[in-house]
Amino acid sequence: MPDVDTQRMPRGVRRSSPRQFLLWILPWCALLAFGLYGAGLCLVKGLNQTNMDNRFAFGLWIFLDLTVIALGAGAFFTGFLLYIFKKNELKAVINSAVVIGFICYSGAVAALLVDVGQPLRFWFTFWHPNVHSMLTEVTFCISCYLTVLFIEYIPILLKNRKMRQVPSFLVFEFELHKLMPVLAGVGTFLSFFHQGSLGGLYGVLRARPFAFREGFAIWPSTFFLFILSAAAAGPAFILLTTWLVSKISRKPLVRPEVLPLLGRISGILLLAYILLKAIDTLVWINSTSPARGFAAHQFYAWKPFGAWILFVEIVAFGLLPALILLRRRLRQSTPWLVSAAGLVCLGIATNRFVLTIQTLALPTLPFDRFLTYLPSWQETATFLAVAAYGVLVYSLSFRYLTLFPQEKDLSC
Amino acid sequence: MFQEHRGQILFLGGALAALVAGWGGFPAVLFQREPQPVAFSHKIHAEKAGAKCDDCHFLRADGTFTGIPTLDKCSGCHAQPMGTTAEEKRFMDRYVTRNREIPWQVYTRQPENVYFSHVFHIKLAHLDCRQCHGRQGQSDALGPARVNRISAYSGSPQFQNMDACENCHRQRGAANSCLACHK
Amino acid sequence: MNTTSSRPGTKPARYGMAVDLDRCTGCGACMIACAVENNVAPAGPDATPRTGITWMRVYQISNGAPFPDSRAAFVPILCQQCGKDTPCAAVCPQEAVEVDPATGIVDQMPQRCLGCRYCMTACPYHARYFNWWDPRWPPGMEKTLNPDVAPRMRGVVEKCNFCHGRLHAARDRAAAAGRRELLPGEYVPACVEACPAGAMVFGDLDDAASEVARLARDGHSFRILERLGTEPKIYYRTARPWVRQAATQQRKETANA
Amino acid sequence: MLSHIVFLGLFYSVLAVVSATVGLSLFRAVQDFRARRTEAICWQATFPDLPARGRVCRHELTGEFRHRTCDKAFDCRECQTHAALAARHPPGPGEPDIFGLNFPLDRFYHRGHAWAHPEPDGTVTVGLDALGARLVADPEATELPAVGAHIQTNGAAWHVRKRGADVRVLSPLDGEVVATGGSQHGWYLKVQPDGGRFDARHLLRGAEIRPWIARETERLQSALDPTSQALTMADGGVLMDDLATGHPEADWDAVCSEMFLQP
Amino acid sequence: MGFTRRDLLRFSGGSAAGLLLTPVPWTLLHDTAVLTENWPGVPRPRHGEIATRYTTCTLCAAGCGVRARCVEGQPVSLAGVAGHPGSRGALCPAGLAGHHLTFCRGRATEPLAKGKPVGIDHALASVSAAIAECGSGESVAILDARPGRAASLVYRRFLAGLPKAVHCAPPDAQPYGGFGIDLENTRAILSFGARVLDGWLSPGRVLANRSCFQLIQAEAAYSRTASLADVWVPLPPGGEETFAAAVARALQGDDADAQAAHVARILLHNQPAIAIGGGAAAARINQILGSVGRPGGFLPRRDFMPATNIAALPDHSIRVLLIEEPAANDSLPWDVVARKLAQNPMVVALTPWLDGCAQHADYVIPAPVYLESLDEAPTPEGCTVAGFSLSPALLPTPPKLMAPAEFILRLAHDPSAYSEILKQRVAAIKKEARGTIFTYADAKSTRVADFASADDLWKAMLGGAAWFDDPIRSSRTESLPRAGWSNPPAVPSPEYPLVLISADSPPPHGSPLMSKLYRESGLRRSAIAAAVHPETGRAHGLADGGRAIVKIPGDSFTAQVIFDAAVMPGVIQSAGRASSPASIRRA
Repeated sequence: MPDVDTQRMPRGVRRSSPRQFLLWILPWCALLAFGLYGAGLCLVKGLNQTNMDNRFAFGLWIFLDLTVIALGAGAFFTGFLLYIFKKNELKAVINSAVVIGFICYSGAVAALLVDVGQPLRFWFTFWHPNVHSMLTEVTFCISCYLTVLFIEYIPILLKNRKMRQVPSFLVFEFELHKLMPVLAGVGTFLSFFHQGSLGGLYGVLRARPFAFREGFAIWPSTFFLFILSAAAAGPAFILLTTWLVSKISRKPLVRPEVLPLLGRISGILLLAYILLKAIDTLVWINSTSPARGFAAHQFYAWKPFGAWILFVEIVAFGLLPALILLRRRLRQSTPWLVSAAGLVCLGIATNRFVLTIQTLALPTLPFDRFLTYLPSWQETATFLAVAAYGVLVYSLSFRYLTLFPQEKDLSC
Repeated sequence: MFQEHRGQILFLGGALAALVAGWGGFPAVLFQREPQPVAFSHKIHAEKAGAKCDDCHFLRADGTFTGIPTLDKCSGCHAQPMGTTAEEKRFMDRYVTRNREIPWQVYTRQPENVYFSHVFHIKLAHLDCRQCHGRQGQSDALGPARVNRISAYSGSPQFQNMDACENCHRQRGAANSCLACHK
Repeated sequence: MNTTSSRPGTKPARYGMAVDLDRCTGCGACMIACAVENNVAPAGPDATPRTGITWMRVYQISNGAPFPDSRAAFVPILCQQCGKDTPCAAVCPQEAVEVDPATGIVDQMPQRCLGCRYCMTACPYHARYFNWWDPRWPPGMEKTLNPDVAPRMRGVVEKCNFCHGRLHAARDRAAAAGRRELLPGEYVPACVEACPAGAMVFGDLDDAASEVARLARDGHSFRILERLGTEPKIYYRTARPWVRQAATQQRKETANA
Repeated sequence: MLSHIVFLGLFYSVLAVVSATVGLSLFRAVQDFRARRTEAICWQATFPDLPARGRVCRHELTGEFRHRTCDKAFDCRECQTHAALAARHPPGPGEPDIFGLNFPLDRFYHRGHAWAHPEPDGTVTVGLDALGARLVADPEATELPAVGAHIQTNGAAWHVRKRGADVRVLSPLDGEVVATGGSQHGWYLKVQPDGGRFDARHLLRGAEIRPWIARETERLQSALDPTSQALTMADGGVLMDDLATGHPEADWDAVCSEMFLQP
Repeated sequence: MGFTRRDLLRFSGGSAAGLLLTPVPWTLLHDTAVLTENWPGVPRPRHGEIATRYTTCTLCAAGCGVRARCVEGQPVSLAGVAGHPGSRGALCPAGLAGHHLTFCRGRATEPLAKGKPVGIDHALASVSAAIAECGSGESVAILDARPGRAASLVYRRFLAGLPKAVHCAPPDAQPYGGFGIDLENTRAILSFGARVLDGWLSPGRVLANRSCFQLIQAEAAYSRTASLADVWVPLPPGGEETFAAAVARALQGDDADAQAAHVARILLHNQPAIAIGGGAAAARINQILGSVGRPGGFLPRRDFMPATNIAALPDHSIRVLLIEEPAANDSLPWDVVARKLAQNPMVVALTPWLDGCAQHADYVIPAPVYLESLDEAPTPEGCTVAGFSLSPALLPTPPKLMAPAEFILRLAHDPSAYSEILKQRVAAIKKEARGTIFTYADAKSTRVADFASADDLWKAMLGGAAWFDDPIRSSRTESLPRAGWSNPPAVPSPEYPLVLISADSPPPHGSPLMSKLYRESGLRRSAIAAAVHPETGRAHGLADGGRAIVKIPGDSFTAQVIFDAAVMPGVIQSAGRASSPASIRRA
């Protein structure tokens, strides 16, 4: 039995014993099962199982989708740098990036299918699209990009030790890999748009002055901010995961210069993002919001969602990590690097949270009140299911596929 | 010969099987054929009784449409058996004498969410019954109704097809917004 | 004379409503009439004020003064039928929402709706409602459903459409009389008909002669969240300054902890 | 309307590109099959996955470079660098005995431990060199190509099973198998090279052999026992005849994959 | 050679590819999506002949005209009758959903004896037995929710045949005795806690005249009416009498506190003015204002049928009590009734509901609700002329149900049916030949005299019509009845430092829709809500939205606390609770 197991693992690298591995995945499987049960309830009994309501029409799941997709942006951006800009150092993490991207996007799509009231009508969006809706853009791009990610995942799959014994697989992989730049290009294009339109999702809500932003052509400023922030968060998240995996598996996975490089990329983008974000916020406070009859300070008048959130988002989770990542010396020390990356991811999460949750909590009708919302256990379970699914897929991929090509050389 | 092309042959075989099943078997399975409870002949009623469409299928004063007439409309003439056919007899003592409504199968029942105004099409658009209902008015026998087993709609592509409505409305410049025809 | 057909050559209508807040006593007749007319199901046992469906919803507002100077007013909120870049119509991913050029009514198509609820986040009036449950009526009560309005299924969004079933019925009656056009007053939503105080007036805003158009021009009339620039078609009217204030000015106090 | 066209146009062109990409790679793959490029491509796809230490250029072995990784997948026939260097100072004669292993000098050696010996009749005899032979001494199974089969340089020549290790031996030349032997004969295949003449430019010879074997034994050691640096050679540096029985603890599959260039 | 796994893969691959070229996948996608249109469990409305029918609402004493839209005979929506002289074309929320009443939970569906189902005959037998056993000094009483109807005549006739019997009414019935209110000409109303803008008289009539009169609401509770009145005089609980006296003094020019003086000024400057709801003192004010018997005040009308106020009966005097509880929105103050019952009394509830007086009854005779049986609407409350209209049934009467009047007729062994009694009433109207008939369908008024026969009149009324008497010029000088609604002052004590007072509450019996909409819109605070002034709340350690236990003498209940700065300090406002001293603490 262990033989069957080892014969499917890549040669020249050491992996935990089957028993250990089983002990590792079992709790995650349990979590997944529990989550699927919760999601099942929502599908069978309807969305009354959630704590969403007519006022909080979007809840935990949308927050999850936006965050997860931002973190998954590493796949497209690394691919973009590797295949288009020929940054070959990134070969070391591209496989891992692709797998992470695939996990994030498939997870998000799964969550969305539970989130909609009539999943059986999912194809209506493709058949009767309202091309003016940001959500249409999101739906189209994400479904396309998920396909792309799947195709990018195939070569990694085919390089599995058992698979590669079939010559035809190897040949197909070889030919497909030669065309990877094309896919990377397409992926970049798609990601560019749906990351943006995810931002647009709220930016276009002209009737929600807290979220509404002026913009360029049909795209509000959040469109561009989301692209930038996602591009910044993606590498940071890859950095984080790579570090985490090598901690858990207790072995070096990439050469020491790779993570700082990721950090640097993230840092540069993050700085740019934060600057633009700050400008955008100022414009919003001084022009956009007052023009619609709302003084911006009113939005922060409701405890506990005070202005401190804005500060934390921009300074603590933005400026600070950006500066850390841009200092060569700090970058070189793993603790600084990793914690900075962590902050970046937190920053993205905060930004998405503010946009999705706070927007809905704030009153727009003058005689209305601030609302609170706490996800039900079914919602949370579904949320956790996505996480568990991610961990499982990644663990299996890490065990049986070559996610970090350099690991082999470093292991000796 | 077979051995060397085994792969292709199997593949094509599979495809062929699927095509046959998909085009041949599937529709037969999907649609349930509901026979009509009574052997009704529009022809006889039109020729022998000289009935016109709107003798039985007429508009009410408020513009609503009666659709298929109720039993009392039938028993209006069929108080006594007309003719001696077995079918007539069956019809009489199964429905008329027991005063039970006839469970007609409707070919063209509109979905609950559709607002189809006969009066608009008749009085304002001046459409003739035949333009939609074809030669049903002259038919000698009523065929069975086809009911989609999944969607539970009495499927008659001509009637259950929004595009057909939309196209005609577009050509004639009639209202084409959702709630113009939905409720 | 207004028309509800989009035939080229005939003038389309722009239906709107004027609500006199000084007459409204908050009795809720409009809500009941609306729910009865539009086949809204009674709430299930575990429905909350925020999960139930009330196309027409009466809010109580107060002048904020403590005892004994408190005064109250009531604001019926229904879909405001926004006429310019209608927020909900713009965001729906699959054209389940549209603005009918012939009537100016914002159509919501439950049969097309995916239930993504994006339109609900877009609506500033919270006038859109989601079917969190399968619609359920007490045994036998489904006999009282209005045949002119299709009950909605679970998992879709719905909202006020100015009793479109009544518009259909009115059109049928007109057509039966050989008319393509509706006479003023031939079509009136249930809430307007039911209001015992006569606080609501309905009609074609483009018809300068109509009562509703006159009230819309009235100096005491205003629209809620007018500055969002969505051109709502529901006008509110009050001579009491504090009521207008409370209905239009964003609250200052941070009354929650 | 225009926006519809633009939007859907973009969407469908993206779909088109994606499916075209997949389709094209499928099509090419089929083409490769037709053109019998499979083996070459397999090697092409395999080589980058070899550990760096398994990919060193032969001229690094001989010390002409300090560090050089082969970028031609061990096919020196296409390598200008090699051509230039080989022209400047061709490898001198070496001696056949290396650490007590016999590497006859009339043979050419492939990096995958197969040797090729051109016979006077124009055919080429192919076998496993002393190190390779010790790795898979008395194998559980040997799977030789049928007489008349065609083998390609760096493609799989034959397969040997030994203690869970499924070894495919890389072919040192292109040609058609005319006879098959086995471990007991001391050779495995007799091959009629393509085009009648045997091109050995990509194979090691003479003085190149010693540094290569030296490096190979290091790799062997680390593969046999990654942890200790103890000399694993029996009696004063001479490898025992059957390494497998000598190292019952070693993961033989890993050892063979390392030595026979299998990722 | 056999069929290998690879072969299977090939085959299924082929069929998958082939399937894509068939309608199967696309049809499945489409039809499953269509299936969601008629999702299982979503009912189909009935289609068919749509007809308009007319009736009169009997849910309360207002007697509003009703137009019903019926599909295949089943009413699907109700609306007012335009031009109806009593209701001015309006219906209240309860009336709008009246056709749902028949589907409400908590209905009495069969005769019950001590909660056990029994046959109607058995019920009749035991009730007559109990009546026969009535000892001296013990009386039989029928509590008539709305005296002055044909049913009331039936009751009186039955009681007349008994040795000691009394026809009584709830405390707050007939507040204006034989008078109506000439609202159309009133310029000011001083209301002592009457729900003037919240269901008083017939809403349509009140609201139609709202802009013509000044409304002064004098009550402790911050009620719907108080919040909308022109002037709210927040009286201390039970302070009506004192304040009324003060206003009376001010009206006569004597000195009074500023507030009373202010109110008096309004009343004097807006003549004719009236005072309502305040018991004796209010009557006094009316006397001073001279509002009795003059336009814009209280005008006498014919048809007054006085009934004893049950509160005025001697305690422990009733042996057999038959309570008629109509499908009313105002429930009966049971504590008042209980005081009047003798030793081992028999209480018979003639009611459609199990949760009203039926809880206290030995026998429950299930009555049909509104629209389930032919009934009558007497003179609308506060109407200045006598009135009468029929309420034809639009729904079939469920089996085992019996109208209260029918039951009493059976008790009296009177063979005539209730409908006969109604017919006699109509015949009487025709005979006296006074007044006009307003027919709902065409909104036309016709003199009674112009009807050919009593039968025509009967038919007309069955088709939906209302009779209104001609106004009378009477020189009746008796003042308003002294009885009527009035709060006993509730004195706070150390044990009960606060005062519990009633707030507007949703009607106990109504369409499920109504309760839903009221709850979700928050228009009516639910019965478990207790509103207090924030200071009062904090003083008693309460938190907004928290739960609290309210103690009143001999009772206590838990409620959800609502901080409302509009509520009078020291007061707990809770729906449907009688005024009483109370204490509150955090649960």
